[in-house]
Amino acid sequence: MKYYLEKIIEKIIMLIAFSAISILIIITFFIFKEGCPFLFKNGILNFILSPAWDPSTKEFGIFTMILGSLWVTVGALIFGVPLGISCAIYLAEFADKTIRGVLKPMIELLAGIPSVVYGFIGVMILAPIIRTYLGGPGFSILAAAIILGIMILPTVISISMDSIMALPRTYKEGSIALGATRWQTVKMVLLPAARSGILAGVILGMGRAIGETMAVIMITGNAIKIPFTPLDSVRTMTSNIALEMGYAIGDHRAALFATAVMLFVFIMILNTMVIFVVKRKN
Amino acid sequence: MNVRSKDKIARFAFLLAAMVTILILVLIIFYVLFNGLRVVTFEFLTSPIKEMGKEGGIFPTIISSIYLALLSIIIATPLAVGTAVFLTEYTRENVATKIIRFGANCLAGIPSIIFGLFGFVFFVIYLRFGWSILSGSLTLACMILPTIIRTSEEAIKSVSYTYKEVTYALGGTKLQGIYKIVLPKALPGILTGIILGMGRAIEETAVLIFTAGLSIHIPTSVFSSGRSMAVHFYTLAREGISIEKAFGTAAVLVISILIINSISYFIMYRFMRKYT
Amino acid sequence: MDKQIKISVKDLNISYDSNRIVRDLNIDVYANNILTIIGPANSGKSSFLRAINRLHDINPDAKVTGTIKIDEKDIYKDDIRLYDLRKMVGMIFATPTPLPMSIYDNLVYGPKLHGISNKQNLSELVEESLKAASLWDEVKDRLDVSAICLSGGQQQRLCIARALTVKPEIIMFDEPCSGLDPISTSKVEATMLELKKQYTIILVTNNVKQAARVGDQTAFFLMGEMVEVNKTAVVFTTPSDQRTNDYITGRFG
Amino acid sequence: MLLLIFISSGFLFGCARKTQSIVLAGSTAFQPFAEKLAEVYMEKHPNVTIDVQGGGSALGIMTALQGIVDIGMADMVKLPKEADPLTKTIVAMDGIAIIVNEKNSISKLTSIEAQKVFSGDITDWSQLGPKKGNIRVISREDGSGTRKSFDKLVLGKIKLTKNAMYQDSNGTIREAIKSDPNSIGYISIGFLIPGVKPLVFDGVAPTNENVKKGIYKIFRPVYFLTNGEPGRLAQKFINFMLSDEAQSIIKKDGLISIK
Repeated sequence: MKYYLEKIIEKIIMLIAFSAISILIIITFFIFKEGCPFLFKNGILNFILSPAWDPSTKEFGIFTMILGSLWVTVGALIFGVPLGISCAIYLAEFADKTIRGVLKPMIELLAGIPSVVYGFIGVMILAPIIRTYLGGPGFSILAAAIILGIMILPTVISISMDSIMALPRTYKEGSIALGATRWQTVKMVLLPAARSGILAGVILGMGRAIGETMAVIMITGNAIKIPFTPLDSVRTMTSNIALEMGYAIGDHRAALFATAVMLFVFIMILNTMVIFVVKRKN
Repeated sequence: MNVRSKDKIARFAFLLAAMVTILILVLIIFYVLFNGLRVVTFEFLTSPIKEMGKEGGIFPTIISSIYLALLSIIIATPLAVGTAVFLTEYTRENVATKIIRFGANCLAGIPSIIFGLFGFVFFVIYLRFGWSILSGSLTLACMILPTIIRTSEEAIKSVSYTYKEVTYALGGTKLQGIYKIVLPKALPGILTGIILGMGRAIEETAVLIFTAGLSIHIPTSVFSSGRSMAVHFYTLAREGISIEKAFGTAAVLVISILIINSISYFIMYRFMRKYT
Repeated sequence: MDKQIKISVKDLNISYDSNRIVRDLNIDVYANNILTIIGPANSGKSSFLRAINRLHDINPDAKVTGTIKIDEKDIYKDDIRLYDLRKMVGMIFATPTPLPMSIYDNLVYGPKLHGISNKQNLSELVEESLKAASLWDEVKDRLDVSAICLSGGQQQRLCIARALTVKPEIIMFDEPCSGLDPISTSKVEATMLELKKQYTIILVTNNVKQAARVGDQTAFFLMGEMVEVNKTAVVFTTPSDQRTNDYITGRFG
Repeated sequence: MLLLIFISSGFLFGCARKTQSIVLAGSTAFQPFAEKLAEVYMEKHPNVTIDVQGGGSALGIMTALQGIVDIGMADMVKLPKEADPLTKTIVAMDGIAIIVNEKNSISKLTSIEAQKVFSGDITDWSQLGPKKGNIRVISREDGSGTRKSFDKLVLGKIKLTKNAMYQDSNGTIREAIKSDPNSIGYISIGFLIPGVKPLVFDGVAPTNENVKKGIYKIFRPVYFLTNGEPGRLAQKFINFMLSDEAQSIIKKDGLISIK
């Protein structure tokens, strides 16, 4: 009898996996179904390369927003990833159990704070500081990078920390037995071994930074022009979609979905680049 | 610079990084609680919304948030962990698994507004659920699926192969290997994924406006619309109705998340003691 | 000692996606005897063991042909249930593999897999198998301690005890003492000699002296082929093949 | 699929809508007001439940057209051609005030000056008054009712300046202007709070009374849209919206009643 139950449960797992995967496929199909007709009608190239976006005069070009997304995402990674990974290393290797027990739930708390709260903090505190001390409108790439960097910290920290802590103790003992210092052990043994976990953390964190809408809308100023300095205001692809989706009809709505398709491609490129860079490193 | 001092510098750098993160964390929490707690009274927690949120409390939104968070986790977790087990245990590393994993990564980056619209078109209209807790939870579940799948997969992969081999050598089946030793040992990683997923589900606004709706009443059934705390904060703050009440809602949200996280860690450590 | 055959192997071939690891192996393993298998690294010793409890099935690239009969039943043909086969054939790995649980949980893990849940039976099984593995006196009053804090030798004997809890008929040791100190090694060897009375034992070892001390029969494997098999005394005094002699006297390998 | 099993289980413990009910959806700006009036209406008619959702004017139009909702809400001066087949009822009006940071000494603006500022011809405060510093225009996002009305009534054919910044709700624009002394923008009159200073436009102060008197030009109607003749329940609610009691609540909350 036990083996029939076994077979049934394995079929159920298969069913679960396929239904979950089919949901992912349905969503992807939904995005492409709404966005692609517009792309084919207007041509992908001039949609991507023309900087003019003015729905009222049917001008749909998202070049400025692609740059905006790139700047903001890279900025968020510069702020979030090194800070996140080093904090994860500290918690996994250097902090003792009680500190870790207290800090981990608190850090994950950051993931639960509504992004609108981050947006407000950005508008009320961060933007004025940037405006007074660094000049420019205050609503800028820098503000978005800092806020998004903070928002992806919990994702990067918890996932990297778990992958470091999940390593078998023998890895660490082996290295220490050779007289390596804690830092050498981390650098030469633990980080390379936990690389796939840390990579997953970075990719999910990057996904979160790209996908963030509410906070970004409030603190980037959403100007539709090509950004030259980190202090310029900029509009990312995600904020463009979120900003205008409530009011978009017909072509305007299709253009926004086309932006979502481009975003999907943009994320795919970024993911492959990150995986490629990490694979080439060792 | 000899090895000893390099080690000291590195150790100091990591400590500094952790301190900066903690400082930011404390500042944000302090900012939210400082602005919010002034408004939070027992009456604020228990009375219904009045005057568009200018007066009255946020009790209905607390209930809606609990419904939405729990239901989305209950739907997403089995789907995600099942998929993670399937991808790591029952398929060999082939093109299909790579595409699925890659797709999950990309979907984790899709903005929530798109999930909101997907939920609106698919659950609210196509499946005729209307603006309801059910549409909201199903859409949230779809949104946090990629995160939980990825974290569970990493956790399962990190369980060393010898435990499975021992189980097989003792005559145990593949499935017994999974639920008797692999999943329990991978639980911390899976729980992290669930908490991150729940965190994202609780703080979500754009998705819920299009799917769970904005009703200020306590949801009587899965089919009644409900406004979550985050959505309430969103409307109060952005429509400029009342900043104080908005931050009051945010304070309650932050405290409830801290409680949920700590409880789930407490349960996990008690469960894990049996396994270390 | 009557020479009743427990396992008979007829022209067994094992290959991992096209490179052949074990070639045309024919051997009989006698019940209640210790067959020791010696030979240099990757001469197919461990792969042979894994063929007996069909652990190769997990690895899709592995291909096993030929027949292995246990008590006259062909384990790859007749409808032997895979899990009953593995229950019957216990296996101890080179490095001790305690599960990350308490000693007690390690030992009840096997029986629970097979549906035994009565508290009384389980504690009897635990005590009985620990005594058989001569570990009982050292751990009897700290059964809830985590298995990972035991010493290497104790951990290996715990693994032996754990294999015994599922009542196997055959126990296979895959270089069990490679990581152990001499005292622990002698304890493990003593346990094996004790177990010989009820179980059939196959011991793969690269420690030639251990084979001489413990083995009833000894087989010499080289590059995937069995060079010769005979009584241990014969193999160590008058080996029929020059290569065996070179290996035993340590001139190569 | 497994998903459907979950969904059907949802049916079990979810009871269908008990009483008669109508659903509204649309303009995020007017949603809170509509919700409050729905509460008042439900107190008077306990057996009716009114569900007020947001999602934006375009969603209001689309859902009304497809009959998903009983009443769609849109707050644009000129409704897009897609909305032509819908029957329109104006239930309230909302004035738009041009606002600056309260420390800004400017207190009035002519329509010509406003056009020049918002189109980028005038770029420095010194061209309008004693204060110096470049002007930072903050506008509502494209498509929002407030933006469309402002463009039509103030800018007319002129395009908005290229380096305008955008915020997507009254609350956030107000917050942005409160914190940036050089900024200028516009919000509903109902949302004015001490932190920002409304400007006199062509000599007329932006107050609801002046809009009612017809001397303040920048305002937009709030439409209730129904697909053909509204249902019996929907019509009763619309009549309630046009009643004196509802209009007085609208007036009290900062919008302009149509009575």
